Amino acid sequence: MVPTSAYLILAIILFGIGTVGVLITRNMIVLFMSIEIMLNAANMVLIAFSKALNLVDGHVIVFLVLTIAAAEAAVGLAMIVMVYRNRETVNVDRFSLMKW
Amino acid sequence: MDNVLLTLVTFFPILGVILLLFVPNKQHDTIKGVSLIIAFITLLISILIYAAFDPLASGMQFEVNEPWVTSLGINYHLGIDGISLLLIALTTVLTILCVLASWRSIKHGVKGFYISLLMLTTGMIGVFCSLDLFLFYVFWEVMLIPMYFIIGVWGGPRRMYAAIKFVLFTMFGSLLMLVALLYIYFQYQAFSGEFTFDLMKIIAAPPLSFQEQLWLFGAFGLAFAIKVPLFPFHTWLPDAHVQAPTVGSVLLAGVLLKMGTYGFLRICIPVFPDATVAYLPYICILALIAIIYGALVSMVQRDIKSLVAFSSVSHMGFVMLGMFTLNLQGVEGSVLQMLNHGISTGALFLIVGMIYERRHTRMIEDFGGLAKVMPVFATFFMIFTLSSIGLPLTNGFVGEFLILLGAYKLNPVYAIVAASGVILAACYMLWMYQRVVFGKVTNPENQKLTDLTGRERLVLIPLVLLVFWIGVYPMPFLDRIEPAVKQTLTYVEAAQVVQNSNEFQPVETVALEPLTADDETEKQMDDHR
Amino acid sequence: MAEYLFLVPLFPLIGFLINGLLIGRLPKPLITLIGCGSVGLSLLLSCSLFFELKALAPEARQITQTLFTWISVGQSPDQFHVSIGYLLDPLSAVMILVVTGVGFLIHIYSIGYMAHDNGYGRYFAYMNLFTFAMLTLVLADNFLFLFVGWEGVGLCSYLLIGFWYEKKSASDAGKKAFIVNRIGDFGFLVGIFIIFWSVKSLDFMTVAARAPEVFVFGGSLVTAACLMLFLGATGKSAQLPLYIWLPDAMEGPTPVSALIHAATMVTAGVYLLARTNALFIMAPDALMVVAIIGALTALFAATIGLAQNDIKRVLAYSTVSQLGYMFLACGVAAFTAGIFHLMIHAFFKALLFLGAGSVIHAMSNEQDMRNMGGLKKYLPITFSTMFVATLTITGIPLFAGFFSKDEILWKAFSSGTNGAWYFWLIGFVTAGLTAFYMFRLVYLTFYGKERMDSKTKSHIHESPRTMTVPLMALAVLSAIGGFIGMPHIFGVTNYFEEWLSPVMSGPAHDMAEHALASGGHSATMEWLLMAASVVLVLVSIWMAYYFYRKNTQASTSLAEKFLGIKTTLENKYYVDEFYGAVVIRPVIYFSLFLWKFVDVILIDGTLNGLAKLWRDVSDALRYSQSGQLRSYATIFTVGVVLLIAWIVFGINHG
Amino acid sequence: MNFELIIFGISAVIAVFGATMMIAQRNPVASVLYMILSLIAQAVCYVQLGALFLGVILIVVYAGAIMVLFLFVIMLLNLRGEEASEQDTPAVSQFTKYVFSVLLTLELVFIVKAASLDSVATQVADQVADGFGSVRQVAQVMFTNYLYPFELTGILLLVALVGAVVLAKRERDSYSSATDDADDDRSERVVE
Repeated sequence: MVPTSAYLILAIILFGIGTVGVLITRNMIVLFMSIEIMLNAANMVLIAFSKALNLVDGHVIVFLVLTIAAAEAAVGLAMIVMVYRNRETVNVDRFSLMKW
Repeated sequence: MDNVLLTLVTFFPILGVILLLFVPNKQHDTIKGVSLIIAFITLLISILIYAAFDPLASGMQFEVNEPWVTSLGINYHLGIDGISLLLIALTTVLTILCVLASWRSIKHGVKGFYISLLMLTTGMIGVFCSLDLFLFYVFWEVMLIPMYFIIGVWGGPRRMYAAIKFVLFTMFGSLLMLVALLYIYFQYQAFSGEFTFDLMKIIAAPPLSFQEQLWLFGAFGLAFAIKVPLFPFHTWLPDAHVQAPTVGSVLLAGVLLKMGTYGFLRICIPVFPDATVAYLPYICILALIAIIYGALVSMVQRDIKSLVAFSSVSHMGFVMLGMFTLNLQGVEGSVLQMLNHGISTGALFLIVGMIYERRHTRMIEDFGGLAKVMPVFATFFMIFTLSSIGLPLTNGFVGEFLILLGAYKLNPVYAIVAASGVILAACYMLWMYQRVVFGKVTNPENQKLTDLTGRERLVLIPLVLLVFWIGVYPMPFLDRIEPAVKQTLTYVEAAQVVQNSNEFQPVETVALEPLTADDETEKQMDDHR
Repeated sequence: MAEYLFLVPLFPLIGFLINGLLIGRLPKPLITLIGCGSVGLSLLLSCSLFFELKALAPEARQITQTLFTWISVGQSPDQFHVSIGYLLDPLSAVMILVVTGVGFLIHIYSIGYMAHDNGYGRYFAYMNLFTFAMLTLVLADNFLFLFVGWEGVGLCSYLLIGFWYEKKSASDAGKKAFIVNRIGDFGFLVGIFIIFWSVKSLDFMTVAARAPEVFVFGGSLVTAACLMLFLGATGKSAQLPLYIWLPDAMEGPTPVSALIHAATMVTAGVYLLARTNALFIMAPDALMVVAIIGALTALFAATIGLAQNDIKRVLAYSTVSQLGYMFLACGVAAFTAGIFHLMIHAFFKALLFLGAGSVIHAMSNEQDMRNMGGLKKYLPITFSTMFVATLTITGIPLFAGFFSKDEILWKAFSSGTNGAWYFWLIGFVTAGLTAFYMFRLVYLTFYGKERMDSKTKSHIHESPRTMTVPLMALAVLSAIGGFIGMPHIFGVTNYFEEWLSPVMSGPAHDMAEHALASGGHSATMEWLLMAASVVLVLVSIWMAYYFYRKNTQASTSLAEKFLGIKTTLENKYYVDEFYGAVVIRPVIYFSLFLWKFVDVILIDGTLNGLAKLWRDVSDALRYSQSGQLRSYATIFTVGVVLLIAWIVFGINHG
Repeated sequence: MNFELIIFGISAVIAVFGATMMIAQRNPVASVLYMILSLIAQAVCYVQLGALFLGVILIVVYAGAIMVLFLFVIMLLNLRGEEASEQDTPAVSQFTKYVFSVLLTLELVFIVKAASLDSVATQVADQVADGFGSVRQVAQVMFTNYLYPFELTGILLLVALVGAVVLAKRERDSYSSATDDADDDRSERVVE
């Protein structure tokens, strides 16, 4: 029997990796994927608690999150395409126009 | 009917604003016409109020008290006494004259200008007739915005600096005022269990503790002192005046400055009687400094407008001094002087504006010999100059004399120092007048100046009439002021008595010093030999 | 008739309003009619009022008329109540006669003198305004209303001195006059405050009646009040140290100098003292100050008068000196003598000025006596009338000035005050100096070589009838006017003293008489002193004759010998320069300091500095907004870590 | 050691490994592939937790659709690996990033440990019903209790679709004006 906390810790570790990814990567797409990882980590927590509490509502929420992630990916990638078209780069460090 | 009048006079200009919104930008004449009509009707309403006002009654008249935001205890409470009555009348008179005076001088953004002007009028009248502190605060802030635009958009070359300085100074004070306001609000609630901003109820409540009063008076007083402006908070004034368009200066000097002194009289003195007595010597000394300082500095100004602006500092010092004499003569003189200052300084700014329109300069050195080319102008200028230096039979004299008379009772030294300001006033005004109007026409550009037009004369003549009316027969005004002032002074008299009998608290004894010293010297003088 | 009292000042006011409002639209004759006619009507009314007053019993000689309440504040006992009201008593009756009488003559004179001036209408408007203000001053029944007239005449003086406003010196002089007068007015105001808060009234009658109850005899309060009033008087009447404006005031048209700066306005200070005699009599210390200032001014101005070359300036300093006499009289409590001299002085000094005006008129506006001479034969009427005036002012017996001046000298000598003898001596010396400089003027102007250039010479002509008739009228007055106030030792009634006695008595006077021992000198002494002064005057005249007629070389050599004194006198003791260096310039520099340093640097600098500080701080903080997404994210993470730490650990253990 | 635990162990290790490799790769294509690996491992965990439906969805939608979309975009833009980092982030700042990420992780772990969920959760977990997490059960809840959010999500998807189309559509005008905006940044690049 795998304890719930194990799943939680797995989720936390994934979340941590996602955080590191967001902080260190310059590539916008990889950055985006790191965010997806964090999102999935959160999903894992929801599912773990769903099981622990014997409630299926968590599943529903995860489902909704997945839907939103899909929408986000669609819009986000569209924006990346657009940005790339204008600037010919997806390096986030290049996008510092909104400063001082 | 009676209780509609105040609301009407306050918000009628707003109606004009709404009307103006529907007038196309380009139709300047329509815009000016609408503004003129609105200003005229507002004036008529205020005359109606003046006529219906009962000069003998001491309380508030035309009171309206309707709940506004019930959950916060905010009421729509309007009402006027003699002091507000005169200031409202002054406001409406100056407003219509301003509309006339700006007929030609505003060339761009005409619509915005008149909208600002009318909004400003509402704000000013609102301040003078609101009896709910929250409402007072709202109007106080409402008038700030149009003034900001008037200075900032239609002003001189350094208008942004001046406008921002004006707003920041005033905001700084008024935020402190807001804090103090809330403190009173909650204190009153703690005392009576009722949330209210109603000034009358707050005055009627037992006064706050002495320490609280000191702080709150400080906060309110600072807001008002900046507005007055009292030395050393006056530096926004010259900038604002010099940069503002003529109309801005007229309303600024004529009405906005009065809001500070009015605030002292309406709020500070009745609500914080003990603090008033305690702060009295300090405020008097600041007022004296303002009188002398303003006069000296105006003497060396090169710009006519900034000269008049600094003279305002001096004159408002008189008003403050008179108010804090806390005797009938001084306070009545002070209220009358508010009116006088509005008339004569307003008129001087109009005069400067008229000459500026012709020559596009305000430097004293650019003029000279105007009496030759513009005799009518010179005559009007002379009348207002004399009124400003307080020549008998002009309005300035009555006010100044009463103030000095009151000040002498408080402390002879105050009166003597202040009276020397009268000498200086003659120096700087006449010197300026001489350099502008007398002498030979040295500058060829001055040679072809045209004298005042009919419209300009129309603007100045009502003010001339007021100058002499108040100077020769001020009783109609004094009669209306007297009950209100008496009422205000009753709040402080109790405090003075208490402080006289109770000399334990150190701060109070400090406050008391000049009073007792005064009494003693007088006694000594009589006892001598 | 009494109910028409208010019309006396009102006529000139109406004249002013018509002439002033319709400036440049009226034909000249109409202006003349309105300008002179209004004053003439006032004169007629004044005369009839005078006779009406005379018909009353001496104690009842008071006509009051209150028009309306001017200012009223508060209620008893602190009520401040002042009305627009007139009071005609023997004193003001004398004054209105002088003002309207001399004023009317000068108005007439002005018709000729100002005939060719562009500002003819303006001139008459101002003159009428002045007459109005002066009549208000003398007829007012309370201090504040008197102050109205007081400031009003100051304003007119300002306007009329600066009448030729295109001349810088003229407008400068006007401004100077107004400002110096303001210094005096400041004192007057403070005096009013003291009186009001002591007596609780500003009414002359009430103040005079209540003064003994309210004030302690010789007390500091009443002394302060009197000194303050006297400060006002020194300003208006050009006494030390505020006399400096009067000589400059000669920039105005000459009739103005005659009316305002000789006959009427400058004597307002004396009138004020006489009007408030009830107060002054209670303040011996103040009276002493008045006497000292008066005596010193008389001597001081006379010495300056010795060395002036401008004909009008000589007369101006002479006026200052004569006013000093009047104050000396008031200072030794001889108010009647002061007023008597005031009246006589009004006649002869107006005459002198008008004569000087006639000379200047003839000389094409030349005022320097060094360029005149020998005018006697060209201007016979002017010469003879001016000569009468000169005889009067020097105090040749039986001329009016003799009586009035010797009255003052005798009163000064016989008064019980300390140093009475010194006062007499100063007055005596001054009389000698007066005779000298007046005859110097006459000799330089009318006798000797004709020093003017030929062009001017060809224009010399006697003045028109409108100018000479007033001269003759005034000459008659100054010759015989003195007979109404002859000293008692001549064995006749002193009508003038008798007339004024109701004003110069009252409870305060009783109190003062009680307190002060009278001098009590013999009639022999009076004769002796009179003779002494006559001798001195004759000697002085002879000296003037010697230096400026017989042996003109002597005067130049004498002048060379005492060059330092001469230049000092010519430069009027450098008083103007002194004031400039000690008062005016420091004030200007101090003001500049206040403006440029305190205002701009200290206050605004601090505030702008604060604003700049905030801007700099914000500027520095701005750079934290690098626009770098990842650094924002890092900061965000750090924040989250810290926040969680605070929530988890802080709350559990804190 | 039971079987479940072993499977969990393996899938957890793969999930963490995949995620780590994903952020460590320079080549985005490789990143995507590692990400898919990680997702499949996570799907195993889902199934273990009784969320069979979601596990399948995760693989089909996430790994199958979204990741392919990523891949597609990368290919479309022809992205090579990261450009040689011309301006290296300072070591300190880099270090801070790691430290705080680790700190965050540790904090969260601490919370989980401190909450001592296991004793409570295991008891409940034993009682999980048979059909738990099945399509039927999830659908039942979703279309009753969560109908409204579900519909909203549908609209959101639609909006996202439209938005993506609008954004990605090549427009002549906006293209040129957008390049103008970016001018200064590009010049910077030229210099470099």
